[in-house]
Amino acid sequence: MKPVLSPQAAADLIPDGATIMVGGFMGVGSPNRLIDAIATSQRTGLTLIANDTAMPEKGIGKLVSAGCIKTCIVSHIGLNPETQQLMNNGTLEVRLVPQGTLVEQIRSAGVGLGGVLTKTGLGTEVATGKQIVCVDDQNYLLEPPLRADVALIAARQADYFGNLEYALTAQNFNPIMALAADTVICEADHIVPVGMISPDAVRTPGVLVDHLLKRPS
Amino acid sequence: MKPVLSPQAAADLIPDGATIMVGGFMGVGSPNRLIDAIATSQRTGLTLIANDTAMPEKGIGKLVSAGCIKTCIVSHIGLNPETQQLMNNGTLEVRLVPQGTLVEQIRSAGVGLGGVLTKTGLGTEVATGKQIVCVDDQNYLLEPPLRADVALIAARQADYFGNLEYALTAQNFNPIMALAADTVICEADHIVPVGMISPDAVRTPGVLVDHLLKRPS
Amino acid sequence: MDAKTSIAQRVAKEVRPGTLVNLGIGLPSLVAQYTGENQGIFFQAENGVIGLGDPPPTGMEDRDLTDAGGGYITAIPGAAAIDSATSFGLIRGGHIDLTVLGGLQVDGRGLLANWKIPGKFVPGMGGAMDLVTGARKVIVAMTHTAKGVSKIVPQCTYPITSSRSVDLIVTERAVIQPTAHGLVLLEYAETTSIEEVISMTEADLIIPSNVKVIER
Amino acid sequence: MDAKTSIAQRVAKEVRPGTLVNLGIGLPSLVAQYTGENQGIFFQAENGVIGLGDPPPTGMEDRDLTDAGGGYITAIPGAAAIDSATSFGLIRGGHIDLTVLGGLQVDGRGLLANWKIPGKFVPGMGGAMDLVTGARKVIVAMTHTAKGVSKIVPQCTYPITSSRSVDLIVTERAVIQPTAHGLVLLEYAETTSIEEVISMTEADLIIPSNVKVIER
Repeated sequence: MKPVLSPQAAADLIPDGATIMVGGFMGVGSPNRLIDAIATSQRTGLTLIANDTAMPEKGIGKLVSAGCIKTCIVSHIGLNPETQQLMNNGTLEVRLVPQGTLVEQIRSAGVGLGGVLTKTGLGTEVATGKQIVCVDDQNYLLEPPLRADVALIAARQADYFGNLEYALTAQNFNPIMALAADTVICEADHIVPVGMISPDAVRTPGVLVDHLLKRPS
Repeated sequence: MKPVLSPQAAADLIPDGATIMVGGFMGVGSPNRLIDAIATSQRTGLTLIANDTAMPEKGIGKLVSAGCIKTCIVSHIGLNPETQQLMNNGTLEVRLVPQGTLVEQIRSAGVGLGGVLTKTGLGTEVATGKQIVCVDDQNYLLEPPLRADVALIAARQADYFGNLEYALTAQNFNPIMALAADTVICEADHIVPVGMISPDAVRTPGVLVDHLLKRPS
Repeated sequence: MDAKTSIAQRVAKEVRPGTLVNLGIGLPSLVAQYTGENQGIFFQAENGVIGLGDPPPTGMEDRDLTDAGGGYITAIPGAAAIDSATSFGLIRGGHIDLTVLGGLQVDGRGLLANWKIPGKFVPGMGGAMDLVTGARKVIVAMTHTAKGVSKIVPQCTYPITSSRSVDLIVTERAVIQPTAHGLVLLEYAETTSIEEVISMTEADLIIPSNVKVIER
Repeated sequence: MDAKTSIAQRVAKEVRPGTLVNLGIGLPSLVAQYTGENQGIFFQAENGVIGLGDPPPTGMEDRDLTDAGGGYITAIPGAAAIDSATSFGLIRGGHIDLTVLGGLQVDGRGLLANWKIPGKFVPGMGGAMDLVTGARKVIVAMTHTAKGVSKIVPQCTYPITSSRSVDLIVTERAVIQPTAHGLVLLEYAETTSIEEVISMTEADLIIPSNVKVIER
C-alpha cells in the first residue's frame, strides 16, 4: 500500500531548487491539483522537465506564472507567451529539446541506459557542442540521460499499490517519467482497491510509484 | 484491413537465408502454427533473433530441430541440449547476448535509435571488441541496433486492422519485435472486428502489423 | 478559395490509401478534411493517438482526447492510444509514411526552418525535428510568402529543423520539388503564372518543359 | 534439512518488507516460500510479471502465466504484466531492490560466474548479466562445493557475469560478504565449524571475531 497524501503534503516533498518532471501535453494529462499546490506553496528555483509549458494559467503554465521555475527543459513553448517573455528578459532559462529526444532521455535514465543515440538534431543548432557517435557507418547525436528528484504524474485510475492506467492522449509523458525520478507522486482520477486492475491493463507497475494523491473529499 | 494468411502462405514470405525474429520466452508466447509451417517447409540458412531456443520440439526449438537455423542471436540456450550439440559440432552459430541488451537492440532498431548504451557486459567476455562510450564520466558498452526481415509474433487478440493485445507473460519480446522488421506477421488466438479493442487496451498499434494468421477452421 | 484551403486540398492528393500520416498543427491539420474516406488512412497525433477522427460534436468533447495542438478530437474504430516514447518511436523509426508540416522558410537545398525566429519568436521544435528526420516523406504546406516576403529562399536564415531535405513544398501558388539539382517547379496555380511564381520566389527555380496547372 | 532448503531459508531473512525482488530459476526460486506473507514483497519474474504468487492448483495452470524457467505460476492481487523491454528497464534502471541468483563460482573480489563453462556447458547469460549489473543488492545462493570442489575461488576461471561484485554469498555452510579487503565470513552453519568452512573454501576468508552461527 502506498501513502495517500494531501496536495499540500505532496508539495512539501519538493524543496526549493529541486528538479521536477511533470507529465502532460499542452495541459492534457497533467497532475493539476499537485501543480496548484506547488504554485500556492511558492516554491522557487525549480528545474522543470516537461514536454511544454502549456498556456498561461493552465496546467504546467501555472508554475511558470507563479515564478516557481528557474530553468525549463522542454520541447515547445509556443502557446505560452509568458514563458517567451520570461525567457527574453532573462528570468527563465529555457533549454529546447526535440520532443522524441526528450522522452528518450528520460526513458534512458529510467531504464539504466547511458543516453540516446539519435539522428534528430544532427546538423542543426541542437547538435552544438555535443558528442557524435558513429555506429555501422551512420552518425548519431549522443544525448545524455535526464533524471529528476521528483516526478509528478497524472493517471486515470490507480490502485492503492500504485498500479496505473491512463486514458487516451492523457498518457503522453506520464509512464516514462514514472521510471526516472527518485520520488514519484501520482494524481489519479480514481483510486480502486488492490486487485481491481487487471495485470494486463497496468501501464505503470505500482513498484515505480511512491505516493498517491488523496482524492478530493 | 490486413491480409489474413494461411500458415503456409505466411511461411512462403520467408526466403532461405532470411533474418527472422520470433517472439516467445521458453516456449511461452511463441507463434506456434507459424513455427510449424516454417519447420515443415524446410527453410534453411535462417538467422534467428529470439530470447531463447526453448526446448527440443517445443516452440522455437522446432526450428532448431528441423535444421532451419544457421545462426542464432539469443540470450539463453540452457534448456535446449540440441542447440548445445549443434553449436558444439559447428553446425549452428550461437551468439549469446544479455537479455536486456537484446531487447533494447531490437527496440533501438525499431524506434530509429543508433544503438544501446549499457553497463551490462562491461568488463566481461561480452564486451570483447566492442566500442565503449563515455557519458557523464561513466563508461557504457555500445551495442548496435538489431533488425529482421520478418518478425513472427504471437498475441492473445487482434482486430482485423492488426491492433494487438497480449496476455500475462506471453507478452515478452512480441511487442518490441513488432517494431523492428520489414514484415510483421502476427498469430493471434482471437481476431475480432475493428473497433472491438479499446484504444487504451492496444499494446501494438495495427500500423506495425502487415499480416495476420488465419484462424484454424 | 482562401490560400489555406487550396494548399490543404492539393496536399490531400499526396496522401495514399492505407498509410500512416502525421499532420502538423495549424494549416497542415486541415488536410484530413480533403482525403477521401474509407481509404484506410490513419492519422497520428504525436501526443499519443493513431486514428484521429472528426472533431467531436459540441458538448461531447473529452478533455483526455486531443491533438498535438490541444484541440478536442475523436478517434476512429481501430484507433490506438500510445505514450510519447512509442509515438516518437514510430516517428523516428520510419513507421510514419508521410508528415505534413508548416514552415517559416524552405531553402534551395530543400532544408526546412520552422521552429525559431532568433530574437523574435521561439516556439520550440516540439516534434518537428523528429518528424522531418524520421518520416518517410515530408511535405511542407505553407503560404508562398509572409508579409510579401518569399518563404522559399536560397539559404535558410532561420535555424534549420533537420539536415534532411523535405520532399515537396506546397503553397497556394506552386508545387515545388527539392532535388539534388535544386528546386523544381512541378505545378503552378491557375490564378497565377510561371513568371509570377518565379518573381515571388527568392530561391532559384528549375522550370521543366512540362509544368502543370495545379489540380485540386 | 537438505542444502537447498537451508540456503533458501537463510536468504529469505535478507528479503525486506515492501521491496521488489527477482529470484533466479532453480534454487533461488525456493526463497519465496520462506518470506513471510503480507509484507508487501513483490517478486518479479523477468519474463514479464511483477507479483508472482504460489504455484497454481493442479489443472488450473495457465500456459500464458509462467516464470523465467517456464514453470507455471500464479499472480497476486496487484500484479502487473509487462513486456521484456519494461522488465529489463526495471532491472537495469535500479528498480529491483534485491536479486538472488545461482552461481558456478564466486571469487575473492566478489565476482560471479554463472553463465558458461567453456567447452562443457554454455547455457547463456539470459537475464543474469543485467540483474547483477543493475539490481540494488545481489545475493548468490549456491552450494558451497560442486562435486567436492569449492565454488568460492581466489579468481573465477569461468567467464564472469558482471564486473560488479555481489553483496552476499549464502551457501549451506556459510554466509560470506565480499568487501574491498576480501571475503568476510559472517556466519557458519551449526552443522559445521569455522575451520571446516575455511578448509572447504578455496578463496581466502577473513574471519572476524564475531562470526555467528546461521539462524534459519
